[in-house]
Amino acid sequence: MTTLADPHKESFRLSMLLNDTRYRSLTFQFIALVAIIATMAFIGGNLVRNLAEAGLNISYDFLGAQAGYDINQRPISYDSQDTHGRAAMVGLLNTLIVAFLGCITATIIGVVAGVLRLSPNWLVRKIMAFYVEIFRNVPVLIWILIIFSIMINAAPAPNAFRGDEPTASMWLFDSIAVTNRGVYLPKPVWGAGSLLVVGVFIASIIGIFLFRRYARKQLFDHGKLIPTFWPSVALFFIPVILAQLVLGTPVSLEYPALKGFNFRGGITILGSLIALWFALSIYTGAFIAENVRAGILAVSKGQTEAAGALGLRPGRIMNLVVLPQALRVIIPPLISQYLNITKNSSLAIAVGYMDLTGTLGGITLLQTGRAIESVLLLMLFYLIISLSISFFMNIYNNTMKLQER
Amino acid sequence: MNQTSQMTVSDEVAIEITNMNKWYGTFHVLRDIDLTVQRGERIVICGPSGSGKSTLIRCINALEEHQKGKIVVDGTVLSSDLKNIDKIRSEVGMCFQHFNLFPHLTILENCTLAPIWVRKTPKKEAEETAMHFLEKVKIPEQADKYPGQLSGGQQQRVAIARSLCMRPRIMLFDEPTSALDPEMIKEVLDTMIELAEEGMTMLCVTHEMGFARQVANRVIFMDAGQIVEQNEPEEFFNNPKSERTQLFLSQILGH
Amino acid sequence: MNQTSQMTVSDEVAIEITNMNKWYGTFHVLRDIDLTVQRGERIVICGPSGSGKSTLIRCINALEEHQKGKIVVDGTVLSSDLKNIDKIRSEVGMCFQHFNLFPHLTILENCTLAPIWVRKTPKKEAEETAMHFLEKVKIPEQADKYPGQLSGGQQQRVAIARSLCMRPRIMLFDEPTSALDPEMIKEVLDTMIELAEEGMTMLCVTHEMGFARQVANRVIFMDAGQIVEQNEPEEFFNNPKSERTQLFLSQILGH
Amino acid sequence: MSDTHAQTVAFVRETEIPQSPPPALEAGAVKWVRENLFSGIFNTVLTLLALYVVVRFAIFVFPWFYNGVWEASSRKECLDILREAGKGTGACFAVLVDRWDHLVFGFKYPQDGYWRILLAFLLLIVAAGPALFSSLPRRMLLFTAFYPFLAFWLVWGGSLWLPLTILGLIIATMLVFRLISSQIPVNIRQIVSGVIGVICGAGLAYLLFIGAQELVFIANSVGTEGMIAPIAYGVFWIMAIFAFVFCVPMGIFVGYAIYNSYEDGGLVSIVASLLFGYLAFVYLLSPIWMALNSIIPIELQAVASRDMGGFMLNMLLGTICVSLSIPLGILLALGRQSPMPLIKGVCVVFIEFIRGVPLITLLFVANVMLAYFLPPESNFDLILRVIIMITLFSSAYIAEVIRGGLAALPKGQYEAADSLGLDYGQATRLIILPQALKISIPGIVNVAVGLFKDTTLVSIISMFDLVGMIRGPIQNSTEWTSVYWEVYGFGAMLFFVVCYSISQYSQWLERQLNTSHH
Amino acid sequence: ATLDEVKARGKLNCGVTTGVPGFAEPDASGVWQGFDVAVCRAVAAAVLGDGNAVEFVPTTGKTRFTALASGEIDLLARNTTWTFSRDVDLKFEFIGVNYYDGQGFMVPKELGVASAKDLDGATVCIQTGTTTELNLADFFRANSISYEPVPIETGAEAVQQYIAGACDVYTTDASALAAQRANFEDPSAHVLLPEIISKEPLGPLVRHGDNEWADISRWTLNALIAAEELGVTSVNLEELSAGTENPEINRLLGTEGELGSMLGLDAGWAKAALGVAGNYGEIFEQNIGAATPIGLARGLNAQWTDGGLIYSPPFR
Ligand SMILES: Nc1ncnc2c1ncn2[C@@H]1O[C@H](COP(=O)(O)OP(=O)(O)OP(=O)(O)O)[C@@H](O)[C@H]1O
Ligand SMILES: Nc1ncnc2c1ncn2[C@@H]1O[C@H](COP(=O)(O)OP(=O)(O)OP(=O)(O)O)[C@@H](O)[C@H]1O
Ligand SMILES: NC(=O)CC[C@H](N)C(=O)O
Ligand SMILES: [Mg+2]
Ligand SMILES: [Mg+2]
Repeated sequence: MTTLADPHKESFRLSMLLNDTRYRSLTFQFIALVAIIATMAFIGGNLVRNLAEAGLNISYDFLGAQAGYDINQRPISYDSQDTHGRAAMVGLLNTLIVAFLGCITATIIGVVAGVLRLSPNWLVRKIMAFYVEIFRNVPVLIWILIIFSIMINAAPAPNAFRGDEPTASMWLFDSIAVTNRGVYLPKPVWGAGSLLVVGVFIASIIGIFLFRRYARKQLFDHGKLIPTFWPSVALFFIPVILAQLVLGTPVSLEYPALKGFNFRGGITILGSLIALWFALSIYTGAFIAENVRAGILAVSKGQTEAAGALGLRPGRIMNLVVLPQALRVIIPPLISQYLNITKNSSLAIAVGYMDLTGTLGGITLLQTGRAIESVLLLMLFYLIISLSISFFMNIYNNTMKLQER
Repeated sequence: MNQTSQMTVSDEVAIEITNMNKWYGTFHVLRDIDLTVQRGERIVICGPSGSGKSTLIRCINALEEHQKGKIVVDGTVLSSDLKNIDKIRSEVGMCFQHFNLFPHLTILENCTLAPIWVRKTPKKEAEETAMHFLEKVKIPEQADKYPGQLSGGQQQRVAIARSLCMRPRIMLFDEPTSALDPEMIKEVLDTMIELAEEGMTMLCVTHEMGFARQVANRVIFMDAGQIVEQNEPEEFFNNPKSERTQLFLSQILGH
Repeated sequence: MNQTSQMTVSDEVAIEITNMNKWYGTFHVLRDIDLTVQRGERIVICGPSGSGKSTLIRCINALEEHQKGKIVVDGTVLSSDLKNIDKIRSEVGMCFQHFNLFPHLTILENCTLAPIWVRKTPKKEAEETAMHFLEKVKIPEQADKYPGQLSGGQQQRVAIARSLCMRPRIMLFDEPTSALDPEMIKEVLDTMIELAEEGMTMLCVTHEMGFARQVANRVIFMDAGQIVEQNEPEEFFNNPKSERTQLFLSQILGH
Repeated sequence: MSDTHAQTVAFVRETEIPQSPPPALEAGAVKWVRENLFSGIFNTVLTLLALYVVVRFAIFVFPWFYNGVWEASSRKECLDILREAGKGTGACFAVLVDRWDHLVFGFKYPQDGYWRILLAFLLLIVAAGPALFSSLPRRMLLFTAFYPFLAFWLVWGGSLWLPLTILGLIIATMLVFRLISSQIPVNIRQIVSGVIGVICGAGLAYLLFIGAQELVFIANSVGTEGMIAPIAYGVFWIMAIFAFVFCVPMGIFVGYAIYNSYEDGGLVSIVASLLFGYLAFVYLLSPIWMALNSIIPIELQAVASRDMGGFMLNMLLGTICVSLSIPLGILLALGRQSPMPLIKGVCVVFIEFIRGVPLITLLFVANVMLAYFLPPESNFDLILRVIIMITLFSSAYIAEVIRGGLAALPKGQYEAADSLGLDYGQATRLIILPQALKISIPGIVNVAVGLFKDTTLVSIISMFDLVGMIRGPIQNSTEWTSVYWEVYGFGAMLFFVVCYSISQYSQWLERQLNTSHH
Repeated sequence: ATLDEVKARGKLNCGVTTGVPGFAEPDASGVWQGFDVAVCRAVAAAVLGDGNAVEFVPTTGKTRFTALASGEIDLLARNTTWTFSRDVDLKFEFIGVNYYDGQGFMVPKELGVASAKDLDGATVCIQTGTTTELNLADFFRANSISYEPVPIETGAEAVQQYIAGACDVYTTDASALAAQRANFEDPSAHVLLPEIISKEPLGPLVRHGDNEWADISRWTLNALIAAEELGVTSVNLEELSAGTENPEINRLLGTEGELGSMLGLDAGWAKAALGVAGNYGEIFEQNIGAATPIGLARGLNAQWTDGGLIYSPPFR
């Protein structure tokens, strides 16, 4: 055969930039690059010009300036003399707190509601369907506002606990006060020897784990099935209580008490946190319930039947066969619901919970007038949170993938 | 072959179904079923689609509730008493059309799950048994793979091994080969024949007439929820009595 | 039959492939392919699975890029120039194993789409042409249905008609019958034979040896990315030269 | 009978056993109650618990609801009426009656124009019909295309001629496209292409030149002090040099490309029609509609965007943003699928960025930042800026849905289109998108519902949508201060009705897709 | 320039609160009423000749400055305190003071609090992003007592929480406290504490950089004030604008001199502004004065001639 010229050695023509597959995509990308640069020039130019006209500049120096305002929930020490930067950190932590709490309770609510939606009990099924539809189809902002209004108007003010004939009383032997400003819980006070009690407690937690492993080993090695639930419960409480008694109650509780205007002492959970937390959980819980339901339904009936035919009891079927499979289906959408909780927590602003949007994107922005800087920083923070959550989600998904041919 | 198998049939009764009826809602699926299976007997059930074959099989295993009549398996009366159901289920193994292996567990774990949690067999022992049966179905080397990594025929053989690990005295098969490609059908049938030769009591819903001829003691033909005809395979195939049976056989063998 | 067909082969070259090589990543799929197809010639390509038959066909149509060597279709060099690619594609029709009809368009729309948008034929004219070819493949009455409503054989015939509507000078077929049920295979083969009789240049990947015998001018056997043997059908089937060909034929005809 | 089997194996049934009804326990209400409510201890407990909750809830809510006062002019009056009637609790629904208009239409929309909104809403259902129900005649799509113009006129008012003229100019632009792409002979097209190529090439070169200057200006004003500034300074300078160096070559190249496309007419007709459209909108739009309007005035009272409020504002934002974000989402999805790394990268970054931040921060951007990004003299009102941001927001989510639809298409469809000689644009438009979009509709509808709910967030940047109206003027007013449940409940109900119906529709659609996939 | 934009638009965009009774609040038919609103209307009348040619843009503490800075509004009249940083750092231009105020505290009477110093441990409702928020922190810090802030977006919500008892104290400008208390079901159950902890000169403001526009706004406000001093009221406006003996009145009302054209407006600009709702005193009495439910006394906001601080530079 005669060797023909390699077709790729044609001389370059301008039309090849358009019509030749090898250059075409480069050309398009080049044009896209130029378009991007042009857009940036346009936006940037406007920005610079507008700022100059308004006599403003872009600077993050304000983060080091004194904030001057107080924040009512401070996971780290903070007062009005601290900087705006520290105020933003407080806000960030508050965001993480409400998001974290929200994720936990939303999961619990969602799983319970999702499982109950599949219950053989007609009434329960309908109630759960009602819950899910009502909450899914009304904006979360309205729920936050409604629940906050309920908090404020239905719960008694601290005032109501006062006087000779108070109209409200504390719960659980005067240890918990539920008011429209928040919930006040007893706080542990670490007296002398409390380290020991804590030690005992940690030891008993470890004990529970060891006990459960032992029980499983017994089953696997000797075929003996040891009940674990009640022993675990006992292990959780008894050693600590014993230690308390023996050591003369080194860990005492500080009860909240009405002093002056408010309950003092104990742990305070702000009303705004509760409202936001509760609203986010119950709203997102409705979505999670649907995911859970879909996940369980995704495990085919044949799996349950096969397990049943092998003689497994319903509880075991759930634990050993259905749940492990359903989880693979449930977890990816669950993580996006966690992302949604985190993002929706920015609605804290509607109830005055001082999260990131309330501090950095709210008061700091207003007091310093650094709108562009604050909003950009705000978005950056949320982006980092979201991206890290999705990063872990991807890792999880990859490890959990079912083995296929 | 037929002869040898027949010899293993003992006089003990393995399953006794008397006047059993079942409804789905108002739909009468099973009507006045009477059936006695001796220990060691191998029964093939056939019949047109929707005739209630699967339902019958599943009733024996308490996967479905029956509403009238009596089912006695290995001396245990099947009632809604959970204890009895458990007892029966651990006596009776079942193979499904779609295998229903647990995709999140390895083959070995699939096989040891029930022995460990139901029979409370120590894990080690359970694994040994499992390997024994996996060898029997000729796939011990797949023990650590996941079901998704096996072919259909291999999966069905694992499903059989999984049932056998519970050391059942009776095996139920519901169209175990109908979801398989032709070359895989043979693998599975071979396994079943081997099982049959060892004297296992078997009830098998299948349309594999070759299999029926080779191993069955009795072929049962069902239609519209009733047992229409039953007979020894030779008689059944060569000399069907009922018109419906004739029609059915002409269709099925005409292929 | 073979005689008449051979007469239509002209001296013009329809496709000329010289020293063509293709890699998928580092995997060398096609090696030093040399092939010249005269206008009017009908070539059947066969070979074991994975030997690169589909890839060869798809290279001719520029669905895959080749990395070395030269392909000339109807005088147009297949380079990375889009103009040439467009030209070649409008000369060359292609039928896929899975038909790949557009499910959201009616049969008629499937057939008129390319003429209208690529050839800029007025709609009316395009529809007339389409009906003409639909009649040719004997399903004019299905024109207003959707592909999902047709049987596999009908779908494949529509796919052929769809290609023909672009009035290609060369047709490529990639296992057009292998996804079909036996009774439908005949429908499609008949259509292809008819096409062959009209003198269309055809390259066809198929294992239908009856078809090859009846219409092919030349049978090409590929293995491991190379053309191992090519010959006239009679010669090829009765007197294969290479050992690999013999082995392959024994398997395929043994069926 | 049973033991006969063992001995005489053969058995033939001669008679048909009749169908009989199931035993009484197995049918009717008794069975239902037993199976569904009391099928075990656990279930019985659950049932009783659920009943308790339901009853408690009813006892709590029912009197409140039943005693509701519908006519009063303030909360005080409401309470007085309740007290006089001796009823303990009772809702004060009078607020809904009193502020009905505000809740639904906002407090600035002219009262005699409410019919316009209602009409626009009814027509919306008609217009959305063919997109949502594939069984409706395709010809209705014509109305769908016309609807935006009609709705714009109905809602914003002004002269009917304005939207009509816009529509006319759009059609004219499309005609120009048609004309150049296929109707005129090639040699004339060659001349046209040349002229347009020169114009566009020169224009582009000039724009890039200005852009380069702009970038130098930005770089200089960023300065080199601080930590990040020097980097930004360098980047802007590099971009400026890039733009400067390539302004002429790019101009020449684009001009050439336009000229070069005269044969098939693709590029030149797009550019020419865009050019025509631009010029027509700048120079012809207002003279034409004003002239038409002075001849036959058809006018409705004009209403400014600012004056939209209440639930209507939520509906407006929802529909406008979703419809605008679908085309954008399609482009993003296609871009994300693109084999070109730069284009893919831009789309990925955009989508992931938008999906990573809360909508509220984007609304802050609309509120406090967007004005800085636009030319000083441009005057976008808040609604427009909010629409832009919400559209960007939802387009990212819609892009992900559509990407799923694209991924679900078999590769064979792309190949078949290729082998027929369709180019990328044709294949995408005619083959890929129609199928991908159809699969994506349920997903898009879900995004739309979510977005519609999220439109309430605009209340946080002090717009008076339904929630803003409640939190602002109504609860602020002397008469209705501290009225909560009635208004929030009403708001929740409005949203529930709309969202629930839409999501039921989408579930129906999903079932349809699952069963009838051809 | 802003003036041209406003004229071209035919409407003045004026930022007001989302609702403080007496200062700015839409009534049941959606028409904005109030003391701050009157300033907007006066400026609109001066520029466009029509006191109704105003687009009221409700703003929260949070959105007000960005709305002004971004050009969404031309004038912000929203009981905003004139402070150094707002004037200098945020680049705004306060055009005067229309109400001299100070931050006060409101508590329910039943708490029996007599002084702000007794508020140790109290929960305080406070509007975010205001000067009062910063003053509050300073005040409690200076007196070394503790408190718990409840930050709230709008006045209305603050009031709701205060009434429900979610906070013990509500603090903001004393004028707003009085205004909002007037709305309560039982105003007498709440007291204002004697301490006024800050100076809050409230005034309208415009953007930096457009001095012409600032002048127009500033002198419109001054015209309202000067009119009261000179005895020009809505009753005698027509009569006086026919010409008077007093040259300053004549200059104000445009029958003498060129003040209008110096501003780039008609000669009758001030007359138009006064024609909307009368002079400063009339506006005060109509909206927040002793005869209204809000019932504020003139106090510091009396004319300088009556011992107050309200003082307009001469029209000359
Ligand atoms: N869960 C159910 N509810 C209602 N009807 C059912 C249910 N399961 C099965 N049926 C009906 O009962 C009848 C018998 O079903 P069954 O599955 O036992 O038939 P089969 O003989 O196994 O048929 P096939 O050969 O198709 O598997 C059928 O008509 C079927 O439609
Ligand atoms: N996109 C691809 N990437 C990598 N390898 C590929 C790709 N497509 C095909 N191959 C490999 O190239 C080889 C040739 O494939 P090709 O489809 O051409 O074979 P074939 O002869 O058509 O086989 P069959 O009869 O199964 O269709 C095969 O080994 C296949 O695995
Ligand atoms: N209450 C307010 O909204 C205004 C508070 C205060 N006068 C300020 O300007 O910040
Ligand atoms: Mg069956
Ligand atoms: Mg192939």
